[in-house]
Amino acid sequence: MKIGVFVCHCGENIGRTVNCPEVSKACASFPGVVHSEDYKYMCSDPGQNLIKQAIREKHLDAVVVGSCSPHMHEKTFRKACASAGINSYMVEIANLREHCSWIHEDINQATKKAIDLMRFAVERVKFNQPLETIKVPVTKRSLVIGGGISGIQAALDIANAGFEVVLVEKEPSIGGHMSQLSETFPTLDCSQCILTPRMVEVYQHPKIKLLSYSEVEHVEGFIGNFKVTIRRKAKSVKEELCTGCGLCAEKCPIKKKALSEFDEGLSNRPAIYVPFPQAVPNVPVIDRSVCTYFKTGKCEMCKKVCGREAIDFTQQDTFVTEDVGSIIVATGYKLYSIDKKPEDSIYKGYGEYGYGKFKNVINGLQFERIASASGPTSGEMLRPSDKTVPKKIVFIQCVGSRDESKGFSYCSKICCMYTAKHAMLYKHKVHDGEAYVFYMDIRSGGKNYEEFVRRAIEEDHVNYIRGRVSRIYEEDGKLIVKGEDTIAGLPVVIEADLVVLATAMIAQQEAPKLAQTLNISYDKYGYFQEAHPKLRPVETNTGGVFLAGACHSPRDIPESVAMGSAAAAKSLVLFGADMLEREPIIAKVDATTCAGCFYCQKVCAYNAIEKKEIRDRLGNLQKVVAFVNSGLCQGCGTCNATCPSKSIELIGFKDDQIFAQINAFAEV
Amino acid sequence: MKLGYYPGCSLNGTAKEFNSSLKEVFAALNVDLEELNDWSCCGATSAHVTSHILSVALPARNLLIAKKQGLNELLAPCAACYSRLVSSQQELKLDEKMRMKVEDLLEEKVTNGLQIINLIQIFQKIGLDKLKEKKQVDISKIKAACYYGCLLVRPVDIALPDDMESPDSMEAIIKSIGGKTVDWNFKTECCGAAHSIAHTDIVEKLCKGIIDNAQKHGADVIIVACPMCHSNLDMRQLNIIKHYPDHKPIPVLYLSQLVGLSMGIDEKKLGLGVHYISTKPLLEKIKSDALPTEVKKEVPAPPVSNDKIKKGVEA
Amino acid sequence: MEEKFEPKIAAFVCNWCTYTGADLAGTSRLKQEANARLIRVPCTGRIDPVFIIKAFENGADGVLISGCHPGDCHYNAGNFHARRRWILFKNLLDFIGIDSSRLYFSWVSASEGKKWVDIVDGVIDAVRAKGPFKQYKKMNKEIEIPVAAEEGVSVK
Amino acid sequence: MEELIISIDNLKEIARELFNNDCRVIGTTAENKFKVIDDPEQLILNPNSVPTGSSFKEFFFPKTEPLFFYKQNNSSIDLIDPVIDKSRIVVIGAKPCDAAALPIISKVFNWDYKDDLFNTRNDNSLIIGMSCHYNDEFCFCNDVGGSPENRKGSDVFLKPLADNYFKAASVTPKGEAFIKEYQKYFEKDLGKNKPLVRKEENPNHFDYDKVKTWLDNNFENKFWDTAGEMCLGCAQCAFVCPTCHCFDIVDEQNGSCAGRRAKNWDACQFSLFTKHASGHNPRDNQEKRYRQRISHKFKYYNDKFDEILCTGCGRCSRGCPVSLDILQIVEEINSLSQKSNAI
Amino acid sequence: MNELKQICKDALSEKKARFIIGYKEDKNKRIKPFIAKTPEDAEQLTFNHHAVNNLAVYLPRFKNNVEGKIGIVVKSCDLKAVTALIQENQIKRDDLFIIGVNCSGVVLDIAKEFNKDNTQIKCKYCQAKTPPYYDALADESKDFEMPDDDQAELMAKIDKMTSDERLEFWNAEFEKCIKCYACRQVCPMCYCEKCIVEKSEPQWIDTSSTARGNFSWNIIRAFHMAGRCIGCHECERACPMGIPLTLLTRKMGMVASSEFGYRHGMSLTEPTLIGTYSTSDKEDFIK
Repeated sequence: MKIGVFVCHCGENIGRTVNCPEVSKACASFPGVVHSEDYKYMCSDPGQNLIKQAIREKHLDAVVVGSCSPHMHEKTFRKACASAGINSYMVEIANLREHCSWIHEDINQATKKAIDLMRFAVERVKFNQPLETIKVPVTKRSLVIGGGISGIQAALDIANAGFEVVLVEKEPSIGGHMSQLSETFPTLDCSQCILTPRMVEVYQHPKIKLLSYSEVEHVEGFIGNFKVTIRRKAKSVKEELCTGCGLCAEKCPIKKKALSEFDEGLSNRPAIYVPFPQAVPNVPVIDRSVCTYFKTGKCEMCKKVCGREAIDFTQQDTFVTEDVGSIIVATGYKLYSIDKKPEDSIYKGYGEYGYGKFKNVINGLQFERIASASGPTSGEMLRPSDKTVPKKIVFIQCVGSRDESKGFSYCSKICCMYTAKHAMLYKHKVHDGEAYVFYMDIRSGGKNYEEFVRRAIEEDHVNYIRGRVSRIYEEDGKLIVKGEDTIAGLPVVIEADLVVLATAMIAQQEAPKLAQTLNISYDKYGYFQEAHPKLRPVETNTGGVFLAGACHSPRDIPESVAMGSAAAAKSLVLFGADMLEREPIIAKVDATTCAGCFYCQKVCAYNAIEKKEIRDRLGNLQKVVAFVNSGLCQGCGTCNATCPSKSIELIGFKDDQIFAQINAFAEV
Repeated sequence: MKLGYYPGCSLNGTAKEFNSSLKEVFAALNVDLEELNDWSCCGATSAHVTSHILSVALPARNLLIAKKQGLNELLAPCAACYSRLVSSQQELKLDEKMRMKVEDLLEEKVTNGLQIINLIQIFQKIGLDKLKEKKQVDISKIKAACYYGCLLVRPVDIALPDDMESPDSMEAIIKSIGGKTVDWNFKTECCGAAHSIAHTDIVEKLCKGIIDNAQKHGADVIIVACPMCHSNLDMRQLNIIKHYPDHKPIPVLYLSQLVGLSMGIDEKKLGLGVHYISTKPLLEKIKSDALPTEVKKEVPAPPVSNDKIKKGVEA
Repeated sequence: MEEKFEPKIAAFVCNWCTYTGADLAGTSRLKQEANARLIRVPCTGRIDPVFIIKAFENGADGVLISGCHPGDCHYNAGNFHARRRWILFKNLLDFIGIDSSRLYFSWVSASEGKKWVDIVDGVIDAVRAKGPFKQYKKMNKEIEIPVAAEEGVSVK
Repeated sequence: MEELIISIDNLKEIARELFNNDCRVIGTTAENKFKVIDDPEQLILNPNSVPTGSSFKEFFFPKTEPLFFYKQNNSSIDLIDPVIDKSRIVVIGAKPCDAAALPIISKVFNWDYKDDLFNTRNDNSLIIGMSCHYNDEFCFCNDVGGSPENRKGSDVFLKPLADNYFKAASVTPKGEAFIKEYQKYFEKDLGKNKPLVRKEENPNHFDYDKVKTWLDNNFENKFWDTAGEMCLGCAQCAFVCPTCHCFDIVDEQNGSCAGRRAKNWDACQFSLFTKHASGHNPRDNQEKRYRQRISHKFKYYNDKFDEILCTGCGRCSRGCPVSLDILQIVEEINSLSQKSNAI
Repeated sequence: MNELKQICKDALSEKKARFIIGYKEDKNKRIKPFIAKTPEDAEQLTFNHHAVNNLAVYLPRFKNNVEGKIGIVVKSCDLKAVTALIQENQIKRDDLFIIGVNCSGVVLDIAKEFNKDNTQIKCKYCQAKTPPYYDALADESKDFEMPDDDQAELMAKIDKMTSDERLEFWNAEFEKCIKCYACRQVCPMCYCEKCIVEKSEPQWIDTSSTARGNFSWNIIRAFHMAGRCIGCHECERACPMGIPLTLLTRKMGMVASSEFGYRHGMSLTEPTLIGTYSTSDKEDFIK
């Protein structure tokens, strides 16, 4: 191998403390070096020309440049060499400036060190291999999972930029939690009024394919090239025929049997239903678990009344596959179940608050429904047990949130604000009522947020008590709320008519499963993990998969919308080019020596290691070995260090390259 | 069935009737109790607030004795003993450094694998069906308020597997022997145990609250499984009566006593005559032909037995 | 006169944090001793314990390993895997007799140029005080060119 | 020629003198292990002892030795020969099964290429053998042409007598010269010291000729499918064997521009032993490798050099981690050969 | 004894296992590994204090097994190796018919009788006589009081040495090494198709039995066992040069247990030590 060595003075920057001509001379004696020279500014055009000239004249196979940090000019020199016909990965940089001349004073020591650094680079480059940038075609189409406000925003942004979007929503209608809210903080404007136009826009957008009542089943592929299998759950209604007249729901005989999900169980719905009047798409579904026909084989009332013959009891779940280039996950949150026996085994319930036991202990979303004009009480402030107006109401914040003994340590972020809003809405409707709020701290960071809370306290005279509630029990129709006022240092007992718990926002129960489907990571609570907490907040470790909204962490509406737009922007960046270019620094398996222990798979943060069967010509299984999915590998090399037989190597940082450097240490 | 038995100090002192009722009931259920040889303090009294290592080492010593005696299960009827024993066992399992310290102290290797059970668990183990079979006396005429206190269900995760805030395993046992229970709100409210001696006023106030709530929900008797709860609720009623003139006394029984009653075991053997608040009205009610009572406005107050008042005064 | 002993330090550093931190030390002109030679790897997760052995085989008197702080890994968890490996390897070397005065670990972020200088200088001072790694160098004897044989050189 | 005897103390004196003359004296010590003796008092000659764990082959054919060193320059490579130790080697108290190994492996080291490294040491060596009074279930020197009294490979041969005396006789001219050189330590045999009698006879186990014939004809016999089935492929057997002599040649770097080429022990039981660069391995399982081991010892070497590559010392069987017993294997072959004869 | 034979015979005749890897006694009364393929073969199977081998070492040979279950006779210590091999994808649990034996200790020197002075070190601190799981169990145990764990004392002694003394101690031990790789070959966890020491491009560890090559080999072998060694002590038993190899592997096991509370091969569901991490792993040694 013929190696050319170039030593840069960087003006005086290197030259002042490193004797560059001497370094160049020393390098000339290294085995393999056929050309060695020094120059004032290697990165300048004349400097680059020197390199190109030497490559052409001396037929160099590899180049070593002693200059500034590779983080500065590695690309420059690689490009120069490539233009002269050397593969750009046959170039090595020795950091003579940041790691040598700038940090040492003694010229002899610095020169000696510079020679050593050059030797390392020369030895290393002998083992470099020509590599090609990995190019991947991009499918310019996006999948958005979740039709809440965040997903809606992301879908609209991408569609408006001219690219197709597949929007998958597991419920019969898009809209998410925002559609359930009465008013929004800090402006107290009506939630549905601002949301509904967006939902309709999604429905009507020619670039958006809306798949409601559907779930992502399986994902394969990698950035730019995902193949997604989606399960379309049987609605039992032919979507293309239904006009959304609502007659079927009206006539359904089992009006009182099913609890309305939309009203958080505070009202009932029929077996065939649309979740709420403004639903998009306005197509009902049959809840087969309660439908008389599906239970007994008799009834068919809905079918009889439907003039369009849209009811189809035989419908089955179907599967569609979609090719997309990016995936935006916007699956949102759910409220922590504070029932006596929570569904999530990792969390403990708040048995002491009697939720689920006392009808008048409700959660925040239920209060939203009570306060909402479209809710079960048509906006009248009536408590669930006896439909009377509560005269004394207690709000408890941080139910679950910031409580490690219940399994959470994080703050749900929005409860301070919505509790203030709840208290305000209550006071506005029940002027003679008393509202108490038990809080730990008030966290009202945000535009006009603190002012909003002050308004609740000062103008609407909501009583804020700093402290926790120890338990609630019911005596004679009143809820006895026992707590502590930590400022007064006294126990507090309030006989309340209604208690509203600001329960924690938690990740969707299916989040870990979806994360596994998408090969992204999630934290111990089930929230999806971003690629970098500061600099890559909407990206995940898996290229091409982005996050939006409360599936990442508790978020309020403006943040969810901003994140939706950010994720859309990230997708659009991806769609900006036809081919995706990636550094070829990825791991590679030697299948002949791999023993299939799959420790590499265990340490891989990107799920880039797959199993591959090796068969002989007759098709008999020889062995199962590891295989690197080059679309997913990010090139950290942890697998390389973990592999006991070194059957997996990181191209570009192969063992022989690093050993060459270490071996050169003997000459230091 | 053979079972190790760690009575602890209370069952030899203030809670003798707990001890005797328990032995009677288990004899009837064919459970052999083998008392630990040379057992010592469980660490619940002063040790666990003054010396952490002692509070782990003292139970560890007893656990070792049990192991040496070849026992696999150990019954600790006192809730405080139970709590200390399971806590210590857990800590020794998880904290290797502590284990080594304790081993140094005991000059012996600590072994684990012993199952520690409390009164509720042993009944569950025997099987509620078996209790039902043994039932001879109808106790459906009285209503019981099950009081758990703090130690039976704590520390959570390692103690009795029940809801810490709203347990119901005692209710299940009583139901199995045909008893009725009330749904009330003070099952785990503090009885003031830690202040039992020093601040009787606090204890009285707390116990009064517990008793009132039980009575409000129609209870004729409070059932406990902890000597500490018992002494606070039963004995302190004497003073409660003094300070709250309208107080209506209510007998407080150990779960084993009630189970014993249902099995038809002699009242004396069950130690039902040694309560501060007389159990006579209760026993009469069980025997009476009257229909089960709803909450009656005027229940005649059970007279306080004279001998106990004397004792109370002496104490 | 005997020459003053100058230790040779091999430093394995991750590309994203410590190498960049060392760059920052350079950009800030923070002076340091010239005994350390850096070998850049993408991530501390890439560092195989054999690298350390090889460095000693090739005459290192001390080895320094440095990467991103826990939680800051460019590759999410490479440094966590590395840390677990180091705990095991360090204990092994210690048991065999290569104690922590020869092997150093640190977390140096891209912004901790000063910390990097302090660590490098600290390691160099400590190893200088400890003296050359004679025991390991002795092991190389068999594969080194015997002095007595140097005369019979034939050129190929 | 008159018969000579020598006391153990005088043997030690000889050892001391040799040691003082920069000679490598190899003998067995209390650890029952061959080692270079630097203190003659350590020397123990016990005819009743079990053969040492490993043979003394490493002093003639070391586990690793350099062939040359190299140094790389800008455009050339310097090759440097290693220094060969030409000092005299004297082995005291070799059992017949140890001593016999040297002439056997000498044939392979002088077959095509004359191995200087081995020959230099062999030529400069003197082996003092001693008759053996030991045998256990693994010993079978009788069956492979040896015997407890066999003098093959010895230059001087000792027979133990009472009171720590040995009857000494030269076997080769080298031995004769040696005795002459150290004449002063030898005494005339006046018959005072009675010879020590071997307690039991060394039994015979198999008929080598039959075994050889069977091996000649049964390369593909299904016997081989199970013979080495439990073998784990470690090379313990080969490395302790006095006659196994396979080696591997490797280059080893020392720094980036220097290094050495070395000759290291190798063994046919390793899976890589026959692995081709292509990835193909003609002996691709342990059963085939085990067949190779047995065949090399009892057939191929005999075909080529008219020697059995085994002295019956039993070391391989004593140390085998899975208790594979070479004698039992050969005995099985022996009985197979009888069966095939019967047919 | 009959019980084991009966179990194996039944397993083979009822086709619960295709063959059984077990122990038999040879004509010299030595116990050695043996594969019983027929019910008649099972007659030869035996187990006693001399059944030292960890038979799990044979399992990776059958990792692509398709035909039927592989029977294997295991002591509780051997089962840890089986567990570890399952965890490391070298064999499938479904491919195994595990015949556990209650063991009360095995010999150190197979040529001698089992007694207090002839007991494997591992038995001295063995926690379980009965394998934690199995498909069939044969009870072969007898009561035997274990002698003291003298290796632990030696380890404590080494711990107390200065690092230079330790280095000297180990150099003297490693010097004996002849690179026969018996330690590797008998190790059930050393199933790599190409050992790192055989990796020649680049050369990771010198193959020569020089001081340097021996040192590197033994360190890396021990490191590759860290968190993976299940403590069967086969390496030390196989070593023809008598190097106390288990001092190293046991030390690594103790580190895994003290630093991470981890013991390899204890549970099929517990994640492996290497390949996982905890954000709270100790880092007091990192500046």
